[in-house]
Amino acid sequence: MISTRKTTLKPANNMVTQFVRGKRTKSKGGLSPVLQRAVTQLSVMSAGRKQPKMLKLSREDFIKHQTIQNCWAMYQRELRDKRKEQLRMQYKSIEQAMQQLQQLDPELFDAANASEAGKRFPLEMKVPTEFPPNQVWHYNYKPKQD
Amino acid sequence: MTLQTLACRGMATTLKPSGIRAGLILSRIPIVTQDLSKLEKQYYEYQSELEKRLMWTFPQYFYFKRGTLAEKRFLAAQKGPVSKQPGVWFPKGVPDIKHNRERRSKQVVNLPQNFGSAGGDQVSESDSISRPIVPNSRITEADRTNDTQSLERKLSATLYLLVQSTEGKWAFPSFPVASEKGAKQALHVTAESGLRELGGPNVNTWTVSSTPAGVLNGPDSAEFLVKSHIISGKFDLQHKSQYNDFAWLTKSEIQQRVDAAYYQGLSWLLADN
Amino acid sequence: MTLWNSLLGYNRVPAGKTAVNVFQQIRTATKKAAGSRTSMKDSAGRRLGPKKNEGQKVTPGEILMRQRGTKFYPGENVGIGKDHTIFALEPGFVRFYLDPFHPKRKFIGVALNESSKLPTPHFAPRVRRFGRQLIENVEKARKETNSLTRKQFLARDSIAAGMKEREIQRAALSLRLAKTLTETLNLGLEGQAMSWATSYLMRLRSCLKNGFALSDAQYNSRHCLEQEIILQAKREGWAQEAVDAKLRELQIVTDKLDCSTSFNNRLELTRHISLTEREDRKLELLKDLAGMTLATRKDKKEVEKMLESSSEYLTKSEEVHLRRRFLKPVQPEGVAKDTKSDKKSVVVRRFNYIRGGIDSIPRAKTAFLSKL
Amino acid sequence: MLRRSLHSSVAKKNGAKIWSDFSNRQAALSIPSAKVKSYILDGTVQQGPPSLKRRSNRIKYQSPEKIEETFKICYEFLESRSASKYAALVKEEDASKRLELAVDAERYNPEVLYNFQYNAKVENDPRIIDYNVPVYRHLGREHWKSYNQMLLMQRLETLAVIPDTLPTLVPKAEINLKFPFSTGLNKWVEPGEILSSNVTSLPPLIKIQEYDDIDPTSQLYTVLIVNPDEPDLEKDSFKTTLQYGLVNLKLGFNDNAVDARKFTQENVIAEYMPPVPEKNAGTQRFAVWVFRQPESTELSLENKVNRDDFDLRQFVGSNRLKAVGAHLWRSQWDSNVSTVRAKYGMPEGRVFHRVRRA
Repeated sequence: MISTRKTTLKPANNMVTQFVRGKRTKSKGGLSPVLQRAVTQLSVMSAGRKQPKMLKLSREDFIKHQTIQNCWAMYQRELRDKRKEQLRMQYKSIEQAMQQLQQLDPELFDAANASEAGKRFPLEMKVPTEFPPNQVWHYNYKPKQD
Repeated sequence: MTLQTLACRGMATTLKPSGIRAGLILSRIPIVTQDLSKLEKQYYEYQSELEKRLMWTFPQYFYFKRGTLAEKRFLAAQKGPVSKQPGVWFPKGVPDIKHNRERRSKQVVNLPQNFGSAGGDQVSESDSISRPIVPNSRITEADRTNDTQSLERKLSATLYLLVQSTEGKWAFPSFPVASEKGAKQALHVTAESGLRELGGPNVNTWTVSSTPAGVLNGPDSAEFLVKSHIISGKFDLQHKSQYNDFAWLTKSEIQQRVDAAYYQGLSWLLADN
Repeated sequence: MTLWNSLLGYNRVPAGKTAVNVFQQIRTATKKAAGSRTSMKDSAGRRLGPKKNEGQKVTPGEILMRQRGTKFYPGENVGIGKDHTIFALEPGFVRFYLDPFHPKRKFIGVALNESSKLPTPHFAPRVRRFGRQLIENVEKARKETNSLTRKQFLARDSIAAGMKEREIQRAALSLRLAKTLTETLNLGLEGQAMSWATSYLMRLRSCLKNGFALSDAQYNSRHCLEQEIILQAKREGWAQEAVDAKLRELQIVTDKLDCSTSFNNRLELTRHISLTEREDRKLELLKDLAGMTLATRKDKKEVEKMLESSSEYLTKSEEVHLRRRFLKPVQPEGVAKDTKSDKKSVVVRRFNYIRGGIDSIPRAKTAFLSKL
Repeated sequence: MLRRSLHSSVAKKNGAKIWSDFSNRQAALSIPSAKVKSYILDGTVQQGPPSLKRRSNRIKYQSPEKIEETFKICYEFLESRSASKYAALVKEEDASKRLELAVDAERYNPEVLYNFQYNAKVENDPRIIDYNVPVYRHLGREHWKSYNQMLLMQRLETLAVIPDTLPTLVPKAEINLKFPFSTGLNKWVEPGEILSSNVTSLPPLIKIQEYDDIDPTSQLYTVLIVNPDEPDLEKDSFKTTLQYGLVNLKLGFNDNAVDARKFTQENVIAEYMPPVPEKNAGTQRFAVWVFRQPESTELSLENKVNRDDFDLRQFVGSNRLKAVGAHLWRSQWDSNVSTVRAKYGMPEGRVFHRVRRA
């Protein structure tokens, strides 16, 4: 920023303006530069100017919004209950199977009941993505002859 | 799983140690995410609209340095808001502009197009960086032909392997467990080896657990179902085995093919989607 | 203190050489020069602890316990100071006790009489003391009754002025009501009936103003007058028939008023206007207003006068709606369209949302109510 | 996340219009104003929401995007669930379950929500909020519990009305108090408010709003107003006096404002004595207790009640009354007390020393 600073020479009162590089002292808008800088910094940090206006719904729209949220909550609750019920049935069936297996064949029961500590999902099992990969299924699998 | 202790041995059914069979529930997990129901799709759209309306103004000063070409191109692509003019009546409300954004509504930010080779010739559209992304379709060829033997069908659902016995009854494959002392193996081992024998060696599966997931009590046999996932490879029915057909089906399709009692016994073991 | 002495002994080089210099001069790394003595200071004892024992008779204000923090919690008839000092609020006997409601706390309380035990059961009524003496001397009693608190004393003039002001307004209002009753409606009420009528209408007016429905307001006013009569009868011991006669009289007066007077929407008394009559006059007004066109100031005055007189049979909200409909500040655009934008016409610049630009619409002066 | 196309229950299959056909539904379950109802249900949004009175504001109003389509789908979803609840209700016998089903069926109905949220709840207009309908009783109870019930219990406990008059209270009915006859003021009294003697010179109007599922035709109520702070100079303590006693009151769910219109002379076991506190006797509390009388038994009038030193607990015990609601105001001496005493023909009040001595 080039600032022009008027320097007046005393004796022959012919003002000589010297062009000296330095801070601008004459303010362009209403504020002085120092104040202007403070205002810009404040406005950069201040949230108020960046936020949208508060959403004010009319009575009818607010009722619509509440109904939508109620419906979603009820839908989610139904899914959760269904899932919980299915898990409970699965656990019951596993327990029944193991009891019956223990009856029929203790050896198989022990084999089935062996601890599987540290068992993890294999890496190849792909997490579902939004769209399928180019090669959807790898048919060309050959078991390793070790 | 806390298992019943041996104490309640007496309580078991009076089944004498007859044929034990190891059933196999072979499943392919979904490759794509679930298809959203109408309610969910609409709800997510509504929520995203609300979120856009309540989102802060796009920090243009953060992404584009003042006076650069990028900023000029970005601003060229934007549609500026209507600002307030003195002496003009705005029937739909006086515009409230801050940081070049109309605060009463959502801010629409357009990205500048053909960012890359604006001037240069279309050297090869296919591999230039800025070619548009075209996702693969979620409906595969197998879906269209409804080829139940292919694993690329119904990518968003879980597929289960069913085999058709000679007299035409569909069921999960099940293999007898050798009962003489020496050659007895664990349930899941018999199931896996039976599967290799039934559908050829090159099938890569992973047994979920050696503990059976459920039991189907037949008149004289008890079939213990072992769950496992097919990870890769192809299941092609060996001609000599006693089954004459196989298919990869979702739970709803299974329900149509299998008889009600059989389905009732294991409906909770199968995943809905 | 013994450990300290041994330490001191250790540091000070014993003045005279004792036979055996037991302590070797061992250089210890930590201890600063002994002269600073930071840990030597101690304050005088604060004499804390209980000041009264169990069962001791105390008078209000006596300190029962000095403590740091609430080692003992304040129980019944006891206060706690800011330094947790517990002091008695009632004369009685000190009790140290546990309250099952606060198992972890110890309490100090004052039981009002010797025999009673603390804590009083949680659901039992509180044991309280009235503690004020009756003033027998009539002169002193009258003086005490008329004594004012400082605030009241300072404000007594403004209070008196306010009461007088309200009194004057009420009198003026009742006079106005009486005047309308006699002149415009000439119902021929006099004496007791007139006073009943005016007080009934005054209370009815204030009830309507406070938002009661008409039927509730009428019942409130009549019920208030009836109660006054009943109470007066009880005071003066009238016979039952006299009371009933009085009440019947009142009933007659109020019924006559109900069917002959009503209030307009400015709460002024007018003759009774039945619902059907209100409907007809409203329709009539609507027809007249529809015919009116607001071109000159005279039209505006005329419409305002018509709406003014409608206050008798219209409710406030109806009147406001009609004003908004027929005295629009700016006429709709179709009405006073002005094609040529000459000097006399007013240009309205409006933003056009479809085109995105600004339309400037020339409007004749007559389109604006304020410019008529 | 497990997701299955939800089993299509019978009602949903034929898209039952449960909430819109009013063949056997109470009128209070729909929105009275047609404009608002069509704006919400049919989505006629061109002129803007009718709840904004001025046309210019309606033009300025911008409703959120995509709210209409989403609302339609959600409305159908909730309606199908309500249809299945109604189907279950037909088969259900047990009373409490029937009530629960009836409430659940209508709880998420947008019209019921609109009616309840935007209309007066205490001075309810039976055509809009009709407390005979179980869902409005349920919403009313929730609304009451959210603030007013807590405020009442706090005032009863901090001002020690609970241990002094009755041991405790499980509030079931909402009690609202108003003194319209003495001054014509139209304001509900907040529990614990200090009222002037002029206001309390005539009996109050007591509104008893029951939220439980009781049979209003057979249930009778008793209302007692007691003052536990009457000075008792012999024992240098306080005694409880009965200011007002009403028995055998029959109330409905909607018309339950108890004032002179609602009862006759037989209901009054104690004439109304206005609060006339004496000078320097301190602030006196007046507790309004409302009781349910046991299985529609009539309380006899002649059981002599000692109004001066009234034992409330003994009276409640002997008549097996069940406290369901309470209210409270406070009075203190003011210059008008003497006129009220004169009006009621009561003797001049005693005067006490200003300083309270040991």
